[in-house]
Amino acid sequence: MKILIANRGEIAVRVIRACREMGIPSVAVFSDCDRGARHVREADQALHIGPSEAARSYLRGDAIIDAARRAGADAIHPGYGFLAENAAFARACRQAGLTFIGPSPEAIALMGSKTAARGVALRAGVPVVPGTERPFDVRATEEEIARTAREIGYPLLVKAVAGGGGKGMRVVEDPAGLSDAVRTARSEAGAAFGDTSVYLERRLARPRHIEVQLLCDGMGTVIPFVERECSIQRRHQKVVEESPSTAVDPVLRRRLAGAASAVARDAGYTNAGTIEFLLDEQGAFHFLEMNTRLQVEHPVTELVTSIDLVQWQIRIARGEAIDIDPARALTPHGHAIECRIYAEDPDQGFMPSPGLVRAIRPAAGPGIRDDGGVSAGYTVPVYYDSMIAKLVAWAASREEAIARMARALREYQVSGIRTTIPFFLWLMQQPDYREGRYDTTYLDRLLDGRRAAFSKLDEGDLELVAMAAALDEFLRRSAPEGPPAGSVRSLWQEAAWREALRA
Amino acid sequence: MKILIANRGEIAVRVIRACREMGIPSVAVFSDCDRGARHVREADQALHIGPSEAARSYLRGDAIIDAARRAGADAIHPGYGFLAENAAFARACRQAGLTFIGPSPEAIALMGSKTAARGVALRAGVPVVPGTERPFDVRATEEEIARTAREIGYPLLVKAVAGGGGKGMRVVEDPAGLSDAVRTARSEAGAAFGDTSVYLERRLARPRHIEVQLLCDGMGTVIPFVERECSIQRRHQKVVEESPSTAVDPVLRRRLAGAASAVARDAGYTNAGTIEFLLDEQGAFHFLEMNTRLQVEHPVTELVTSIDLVQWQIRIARGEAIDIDPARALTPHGHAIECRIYAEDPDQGFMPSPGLVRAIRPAAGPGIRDDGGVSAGYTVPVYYDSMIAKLVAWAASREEAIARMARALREYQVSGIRTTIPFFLWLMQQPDYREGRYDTTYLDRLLDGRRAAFSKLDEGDLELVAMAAALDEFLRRSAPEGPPAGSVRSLWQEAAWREALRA
Amino acid sequence: MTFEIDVGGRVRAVSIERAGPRRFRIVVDGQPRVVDAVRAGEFGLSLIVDGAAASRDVHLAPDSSGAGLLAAIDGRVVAVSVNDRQARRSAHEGAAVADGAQAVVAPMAGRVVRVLVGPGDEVGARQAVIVVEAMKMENELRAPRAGRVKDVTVTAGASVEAGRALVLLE
Amino acid sequence: MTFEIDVGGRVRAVSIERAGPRRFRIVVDGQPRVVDAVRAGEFGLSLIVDGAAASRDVHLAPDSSGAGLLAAIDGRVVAVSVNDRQARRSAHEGAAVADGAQAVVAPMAGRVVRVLVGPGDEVGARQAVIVVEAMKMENELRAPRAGRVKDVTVTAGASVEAGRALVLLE
Repeated sequence: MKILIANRGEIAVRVIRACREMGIPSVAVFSDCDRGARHVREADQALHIGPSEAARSYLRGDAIIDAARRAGADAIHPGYGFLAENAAFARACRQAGLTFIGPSPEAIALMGSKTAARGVALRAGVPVVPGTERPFDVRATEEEIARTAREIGYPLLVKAVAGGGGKGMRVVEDPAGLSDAVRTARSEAGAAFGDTSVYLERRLARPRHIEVQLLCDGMGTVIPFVERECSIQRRHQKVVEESPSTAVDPVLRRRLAGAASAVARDAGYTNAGTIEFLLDEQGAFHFLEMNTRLQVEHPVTELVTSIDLVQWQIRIARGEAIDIDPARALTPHGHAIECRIYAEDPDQGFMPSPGLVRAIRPAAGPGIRDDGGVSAGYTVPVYYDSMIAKLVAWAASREEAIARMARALREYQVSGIRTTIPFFLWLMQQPDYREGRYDTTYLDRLLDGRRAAFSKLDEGDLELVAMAAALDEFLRRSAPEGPPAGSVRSLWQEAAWREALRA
Repeated sequence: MKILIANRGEIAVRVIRACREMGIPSVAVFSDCDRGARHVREADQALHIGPSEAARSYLRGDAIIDAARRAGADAIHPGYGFLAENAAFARACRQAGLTFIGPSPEAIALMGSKTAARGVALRAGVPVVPGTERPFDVRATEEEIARTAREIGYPLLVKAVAGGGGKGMRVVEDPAGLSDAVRTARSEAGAAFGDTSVYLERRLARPRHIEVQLLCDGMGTVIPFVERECSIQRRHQKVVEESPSTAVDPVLRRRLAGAASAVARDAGYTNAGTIEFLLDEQGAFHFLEMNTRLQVEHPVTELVTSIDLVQWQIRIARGEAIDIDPARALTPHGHAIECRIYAEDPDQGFMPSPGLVRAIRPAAGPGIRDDGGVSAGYTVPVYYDSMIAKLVAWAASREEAIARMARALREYQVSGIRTTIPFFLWLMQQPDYREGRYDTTYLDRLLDGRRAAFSKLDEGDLELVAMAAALDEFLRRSAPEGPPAGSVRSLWQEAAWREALRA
Repeated sequence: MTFEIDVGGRVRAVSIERAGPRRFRIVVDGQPRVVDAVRAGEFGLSLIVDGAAASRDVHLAPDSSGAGLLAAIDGRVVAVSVNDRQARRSAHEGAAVADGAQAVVAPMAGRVVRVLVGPGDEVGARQAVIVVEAMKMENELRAPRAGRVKDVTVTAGASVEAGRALVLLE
Repeated sequence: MTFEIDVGGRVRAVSIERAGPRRFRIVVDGQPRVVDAVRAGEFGLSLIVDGAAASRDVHLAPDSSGAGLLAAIDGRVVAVSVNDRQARRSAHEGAAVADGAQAVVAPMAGRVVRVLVGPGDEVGARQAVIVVEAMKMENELRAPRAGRVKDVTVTAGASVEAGRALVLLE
């Protein structure tokens, strides 16, 4: 087997590591701006597939399949995002004789339609969030939509059938906002997914987002895992995930696992997938959707179950039967928390902060796992998701995991660009977070109207920074003269000069 | 509580991390050459204690106790090495009103004498390696020693009573070599430990070194842990450790645990300690000695039991009762392997390779723990042990842990100095190591007479290195002119120039 | 040598005098300190401040615009500038002064998703005026101060380069 | 441009010609290659070799003597030198050429533990001649070639600096 990874960044590095540990050659693909990216350097082979814009590179299924052919790869791992949930791409892989490391194109297509997926859940006897079961016809009248909305009740959500990641989704508080919301959701969905279909769903007041990881092989074995808690979201984007959830006890865990397995079986699902649920304030859960791929947050599951999900994806894809003790998958061993480190400036409304990473020294030591995607000298581009690393802390208890995460965040050094590290340091100190009292609306409520910087420096810290900045300049000025100028410069002279600068 | 760490390098960083996770302020001490060391930078406070020579800094108990007073610390963690097993230092801490995070001075003194420790083991009903029970009187005649040697049988070992780390130890193959060996062992022991006492011990043919970690609180609770296998030694120095051992089954594990606990109880031992055993070819174990401190290799135990030994050391020292499920401590969860990364050149007989670490990028990702002690810009000094990091891999099985370790070693980048990484990469491929077929003589036998480099590059690799070196020079020559020379140089100009160099 | 250091919204006068191989007498706003300092790595400075022997690491590196400095201490980050070099938070402020008017500029290359204001509109400080998509995210750019919109230079759908003025205020 | 690269005990002639922004035509000992190369970090070079599209990272940095270069590839390390710069494995060889004679020099500061040979002794290549303790370890220094001991400049117990000639051969 030789695997081409149709992705970039940390997830490509993650898959390359799994390949190397399994003795499988790996092939990277890259766009113009990613020539020097870490996944390119760590893979055994690397092929250019197009310009920086994702639509012309990482989203080009034909270019990727062609790269697989040229490299002699016989399997493709899609990672997450990009083409990971694209049924047409999975089908094209199959037609090209390539193993797609994921579910069948049929399962992707079925579960990729939110309304079809809701139908599968209902058939499997799993409760769904109340809403319409079919998408509205494009010719549906405003009156027709409004009537359905009244039946469901306000507040509600207008959601794109093909949606994901909060795109093509609108909250409607009362009837007055309905037709506007339908129109903008349709237009956003059309632009993003090429499909303007929308449906309505009741908006639960303060739900928790709980999801169940599954591994399903080709022989009918379905293994559900201990839940992940992903309610810490900013504008519908997960930023912190953990396992287990403070809101789930063993009885509820078994019920969630049973429901998730039933949906997967009904969908004829294979490989890794995740069933997302909303848990309402009364403790009842509702099927939300299925993600037909590896999730960003898979490491927290790996840490509390000691099962390597990526290696199992590969084994399942090459036809092996799952050989996992179901009790081990469903029994949390300690507690794991993941912080998604983004190249964003939390003190400026989480504005993207691309640019040159001058130095990076991830946290390490006991209980720390760093799944990083960039190295020093790499320029974080503006073209893709801004996540540069996932920092994961494991400890025997949630309280210790939070303490460990805070220690690691403090230790993590990134020079040159802003990151969300100061925000996470702040979050780890919030009483409600520490107590596990939160839902999907928690973070947005907490951030709403907040103006203070997350990087809180007291007077002593500021004085220290002032001294350091002055010393830096002082040492620079008192350093010996610069290295000899000229077109031919020797490494040794330069090195000697740099050392002299070391004060 | 405020803890001063009377140590340096990775173990000081390890203890600082534990302190930070527990909310305890930490104090570092440093010698001249360690001003810029990582442990100094990561601690909350740092005090200079003397010149670079260990005897004038890290071994100066008085200077360290004085530093604790000045910093307002009320406890001292000794790490391993230096003063960790020095009863007089532990006593001086007690007299100064400082909590010594380790056993009592009495327990250190008792178990620090190899012959006294053998006596404790025998009283506890634990078999010891056959040998003399008392040290020889300095006036013992050659005839007297030779008679005892005949009773024990050859080959045998002459060992310093105060010895450790292979110092003051001599192998004697036959009677002819005895008096020479006694003389050199005495002189080496006198120089190293200030004590010329020696005793004799039978030399087991091909033993495995198996050790049992213990935690003992002040209330009489003794918790034995799953064994560590430390037979991969070069000249009596451990270089790779793992847990569990391939030579130990659950029945033997319980017997080892019982024996280790009995010795610790008999010695009135508290805090963390380790009982070392030799396991002979017949499967019988013999008490070897007790290490009255935290071991270098403690992370492998932490990884297979999920128990943080350093945090427990601190809790026990502040009077807490151990609250650990004994079954959890004694049941290995997966497999862990540690490689000690030394600043040594394996291709030149493991010659020390001190110097400037220009860049370091430890391995990371799933199942990898890096306990590092140095950062980029630090000069590894000639004065101390040359270990710069401990790389630890965990996986569900030993085979997967080896594969993961090999992946991580390949990923680990250290620029500027030589390290033992290429040696470990080679070792991970040796059939006997992979099969778990080894004993304490394995590595020395394997290395004996070996001349080939561990960094095995084939013709393709060499050609690649040649191309890279030529390209490096080519790019340097075609780079724009150097930064403006002059006494006042701006960071911005320099940065721009460096970027231009990026090709 | 004396430096003016702008950090945390205040300029501090910092004077430095060498007192030994790695010892410095530093006066910050009249407050004297003795500091033991060494460089640690390419961007790190390790400081041990006399008295309490407090050990702190500060990392100083140019920010992504190359024009500002970012200082990191214990996981937190703050912009800092030395002497006159404008402590502008690079392009991130989304604002640049230009003869009395102020512009909301694109902090990075991206695509204009929505324009929220038109010429003549009154806007409050920090009011969102335009939405630009980059790195898969929609980013609301806000007015740096209250004022009136003078001009909007782009329309929804336009691709913009970093630094382009999008909305002019007066 | 052509370079003489000494690596793995053999000097290779490597000529390079730029073929594009990051493409190079490289001939190694007459064998032509097209290589896509970029710098990656301070010491890294990322190479993608045409044909198989093999991606390899090579890290090149001065060794601890500052006089040699170390190349790291996939966790393995080898000394390499460009053009005439002597591919000496820095002080680690424990040997330096000096007008016909050869000296075993101390690779680092340390203390002489044992002297194993005396003037006039015949020694074989790689025979241990002296033991120096450093970094808590005893290190046997070996003769770089067979020959006769001309002089021993130190006695057991002596402290020596790095680079000091300890045993002279002729």
